Amino acid sequence: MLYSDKVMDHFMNPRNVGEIKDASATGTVGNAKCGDIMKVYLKIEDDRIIDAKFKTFGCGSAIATSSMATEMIIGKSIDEALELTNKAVAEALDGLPPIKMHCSLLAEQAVKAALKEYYENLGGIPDDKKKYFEVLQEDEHSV
Amino acid sequence: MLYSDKVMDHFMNPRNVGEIKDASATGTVGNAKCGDIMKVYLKIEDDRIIDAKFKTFGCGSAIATSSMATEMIIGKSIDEALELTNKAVAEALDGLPPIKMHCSLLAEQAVKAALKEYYENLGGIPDDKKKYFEVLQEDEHSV
Amino acid sequence: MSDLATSRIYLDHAATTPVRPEVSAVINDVMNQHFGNASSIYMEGQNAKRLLEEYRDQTASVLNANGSEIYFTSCGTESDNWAIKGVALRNFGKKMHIITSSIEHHAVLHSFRSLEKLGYSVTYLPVDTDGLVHPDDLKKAIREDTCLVSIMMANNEIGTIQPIKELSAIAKSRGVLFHTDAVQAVGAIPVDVRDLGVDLLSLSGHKFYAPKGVGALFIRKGVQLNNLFDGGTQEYNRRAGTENLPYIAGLAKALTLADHEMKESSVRIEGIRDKLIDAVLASIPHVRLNGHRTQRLPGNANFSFEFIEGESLLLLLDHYGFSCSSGSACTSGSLDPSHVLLAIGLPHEIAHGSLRITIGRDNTEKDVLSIVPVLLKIAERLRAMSPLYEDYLNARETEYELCEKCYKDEEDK
Amino acid sequence: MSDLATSRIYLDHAATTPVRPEVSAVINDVMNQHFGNASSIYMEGQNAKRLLEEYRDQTASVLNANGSEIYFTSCGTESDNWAIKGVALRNFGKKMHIITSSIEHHAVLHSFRSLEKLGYSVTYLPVDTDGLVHPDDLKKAIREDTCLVSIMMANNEIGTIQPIKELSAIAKSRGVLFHTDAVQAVGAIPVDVRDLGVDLLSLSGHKFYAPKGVGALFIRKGVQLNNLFDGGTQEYNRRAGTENLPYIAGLAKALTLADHEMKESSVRIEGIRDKLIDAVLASIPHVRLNGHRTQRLPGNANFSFEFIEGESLLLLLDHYGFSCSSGSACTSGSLDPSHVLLAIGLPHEIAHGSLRITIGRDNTEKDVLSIVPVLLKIAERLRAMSPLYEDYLNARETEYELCEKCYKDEEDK
Ligand SMILES: Cc1ncc(COP(=O)(O)O)c(C=O)c1O
Ligand SMILES: Cc1ncc(COP(=O)(O)O)c(C=O)c1O
Repeated sequence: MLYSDKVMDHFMNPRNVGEIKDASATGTVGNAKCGDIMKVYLKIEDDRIIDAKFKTFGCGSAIATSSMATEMIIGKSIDEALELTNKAVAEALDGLPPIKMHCSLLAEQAVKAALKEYYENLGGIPDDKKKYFEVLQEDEHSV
Repeated sequence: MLYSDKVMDHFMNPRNVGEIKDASATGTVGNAKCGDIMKVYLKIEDDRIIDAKFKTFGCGSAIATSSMATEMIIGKSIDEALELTNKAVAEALDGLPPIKMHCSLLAEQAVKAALKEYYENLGGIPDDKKKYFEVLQEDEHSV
Repeated sequence: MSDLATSRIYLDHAATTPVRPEVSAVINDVMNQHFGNASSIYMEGQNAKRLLEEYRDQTASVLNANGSEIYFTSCGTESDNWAIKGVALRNFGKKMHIITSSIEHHAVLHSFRSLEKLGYSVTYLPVDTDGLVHPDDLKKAIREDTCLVSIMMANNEIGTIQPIKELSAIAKSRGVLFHTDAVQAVGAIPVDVRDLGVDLLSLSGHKFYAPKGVGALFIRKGVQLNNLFDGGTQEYNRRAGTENLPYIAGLAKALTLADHEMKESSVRIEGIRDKLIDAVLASIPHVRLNGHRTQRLPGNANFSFEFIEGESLLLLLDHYGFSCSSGSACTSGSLDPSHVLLAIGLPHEIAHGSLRITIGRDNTEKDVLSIVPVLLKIAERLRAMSPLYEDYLNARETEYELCEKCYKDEEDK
Repeated sequence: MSDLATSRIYLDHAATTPVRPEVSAVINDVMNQHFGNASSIYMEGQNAKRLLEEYRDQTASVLNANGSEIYFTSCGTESDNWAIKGVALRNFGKKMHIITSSIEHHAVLHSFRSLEKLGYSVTYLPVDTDGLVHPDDLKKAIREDTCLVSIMMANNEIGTIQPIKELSAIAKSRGVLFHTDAVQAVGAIPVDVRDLGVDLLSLSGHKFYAPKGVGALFIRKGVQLNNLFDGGTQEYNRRAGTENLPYIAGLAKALTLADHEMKESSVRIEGIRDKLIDAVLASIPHVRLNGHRTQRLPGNANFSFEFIEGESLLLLLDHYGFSCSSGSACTSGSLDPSHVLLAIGLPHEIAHGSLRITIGRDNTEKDVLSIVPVLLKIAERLRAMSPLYEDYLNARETEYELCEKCYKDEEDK
């Protein structure tokens, strides 16, 4: 198979698909040209992610990484969620084919983009957190 | 098969192999480099070829054309033998593969070379016969 | 072990076809009984040689060629590379302009690219929204230093059939050689090299129920081109390599069968295809048919599903037992969607959502049409999780940044 | 119908081998059960892909390579053309000197010739009377602008095995890539790419009981070369064309079997070969053995019969049920005898009278040795009709004119 059983499970039965109407923040990354767009919705209370949902236009691994990434951050504090890496997402899925690694980066970027919006709504990213958002500058295709 | 049944017959059971100790004339053409040498022995009495034999170093069609050519001239007058062409030899063998056509030319040349020696022993080729010997100038590989 | 679980429905005959039992039987016979090297002088070799020439004549007769104009190769890709590089390199330093279309198979396009690197100049002819090359464009493109035009007979993605006869006549009138990649056409529609007026024509066995790994190049008598394989004297000194007699036997057999059955088979397949197209367009919203509506291969249907990405579609179809393909880049490891779909003018996000269904001799109407409700279900499911569909429902314009870099990467390849 | 009439004895295993039953069974299975295109995403395609990678790993492990260093091709000729043209064209305009030996197979030699036409300069290394390339000659030949050395591992006519390890080390020390045509070696003697130290290595299935029409090229990780087949992304983007899975399965199977049986099989075959050589040299006058006496392929025996032309010899052997080959030009349609026999110093008339007997796994000692009395009979018969033998008996020097023209023709090819 192209994908691990874990990837196929998350693709066939994606967790957390949908929108959060009263989301605290959303993040959208990717573009139609390259065939992947991910949108993450976060519901945050007391610095804790109490719910996360996603919508994704993309290939099997894009959907699976969205599903896995949202699952990994639900219930986490923001500080914990900031530690999410694309590598951790890929590992949690028992790996991705090399040409699909950019999908896991996209998932990390989508979460970070939502958290960035959250901080910005609060007045800006604290200096000591800025490093976590450098990934948003990275080109997802150079992974 | 590479060769017609006729060629194979003359190759497997060549007619007139051997030498004529008291030959009236012999002709040798070809060269070792190209892998074909034919030597024809003629016994001529009263302007008639009463016997012909050959020795050939060469491929299957070289042997078969030697066999056929000697068979075709035995009993013929010299004037008749001069009319022998490589085409006639090839046709009598039901054809040769294109890359082997030079073998039939070689057979014609061997006969002509012997007849040339015969004329030269008599003092030279008569003018009206010279055209039959032009073939000796032809490169056997350009056929 | 077998791929053909009873419940699976294979609808990707443009990618490859299964080997017909009659063909695999011939291959097995020849493999076990005639192993001689056709260049050898002894009985085993001469028997192989005789069979080889029989297969060559059989192949030629289907195409209305002479036996001496058919050269067996190892695949369609080899035939294309040989024809294109062979003619171009023959004219190296003399005529270094070559012409093709923008919707060719990669075997053709990438051969042109590699020639560009050697200093050739290339014109890529555009196509219209149906995927057709316009003869006037070819007329304008031909220059004094043009040595070759290569335009495919039928497109592998959208099935559009080009007016080859008209195009080759233009090349001919200007003294330029004309090659056509007929890999998708041969076995599916009539192909007559004299009627088409082409100088070179590529075909590949595995598109008409022979195995993968055998093809042929038609080279009209008198046409000069360099060899791609230098070496022994096989194939009249033009294509070295000990001959693969079993597969050549299989190719000749499969081609002959396809030729005999073509009329009946293509009418049947075309009928199913038209019902499929009508059913899909009628029952699923936001779907378009790609390619020319009538001037197309009998078995080809190509759709774009808006708001959906192709690989996800294929994975779900696979799950439900259907084998199809897509023009989405995600399936091929590149990031840009099919150059064919872009060339006919589709925007990227639409091109990414394309689905190719190609019907073959083993498909029944019932089987093929059973995909329609499944497609509807899948389309609904994927749209429900698509941010593009959400935008559409909210009447918002999609406005994500375009990735210039990955497009450029694709161009640079 | 069958070529293998019970009375025939096939002794031309260097030309090609029959397909082993275990191998044709695997091919048949894969052909009928796994027709999917390995590039496709659905089940049939992914199954094919998985098998493809298994076969690649099997092939690699026999050669002590990594799977990612093995690229499947359509034959030995393709592998040779790809390796040589690929490296040379990669260095076009930069390093344009290339080196080979004078006894290579035509797949190598004619590839070099075609590069000469593009402006490359070529050094053809000489060999000694045993057919060995001397390392010192290679050392002297390497220049600043040398990009490739290609020297075959074992010769197809005379069986001589080159000191590849030593030769490749010289190339390596000078930063030059080293290719070896191991088509005759693989399956017959141990071939370990790491131990040999080569960068590229060609092999062909039909020399070890897989079918004709499948081969492989080993490309050491990191080696850069141009593609020969441009097109799709198959074989890690380096060799386009839909994969011929059944034959690839056959190649992997045949290679694995050959590897397992090699020790036992080569001892047996070598034993028969030595008895054959001794018997021929002892019982027939005016015969010489060509090639190195010990550093040679186990199954290879190559003799020159003075005063006799090779094709006639072969035709008569064929008549008596023996299939062998010759280095005579007459069998190949050219006029000059084998370039290999000339390169080891044989005069033309001797080279024309050569006979190659190559023993395989299906031959018994009794069968092989039964050729000796037949050879004696044939030699006597052909000598009796040879004008060269007559000259010899009469103690005359042969003094027919040499045909400069046909030699030149051969050189010009
Ligand atoms: C040494 C050598 N190289 C290359 C080849 C070419 O292999 P193939 O016939 O598979 O193209 C052969 C045999 O034909 C050979 O013996
Ligand atoms: C139009 C076209 N050309 C060329 C090819 C290449 O053929 P092959 O896979 O036999 O190399 C294909 C199919 O793969 C094709 O559809």
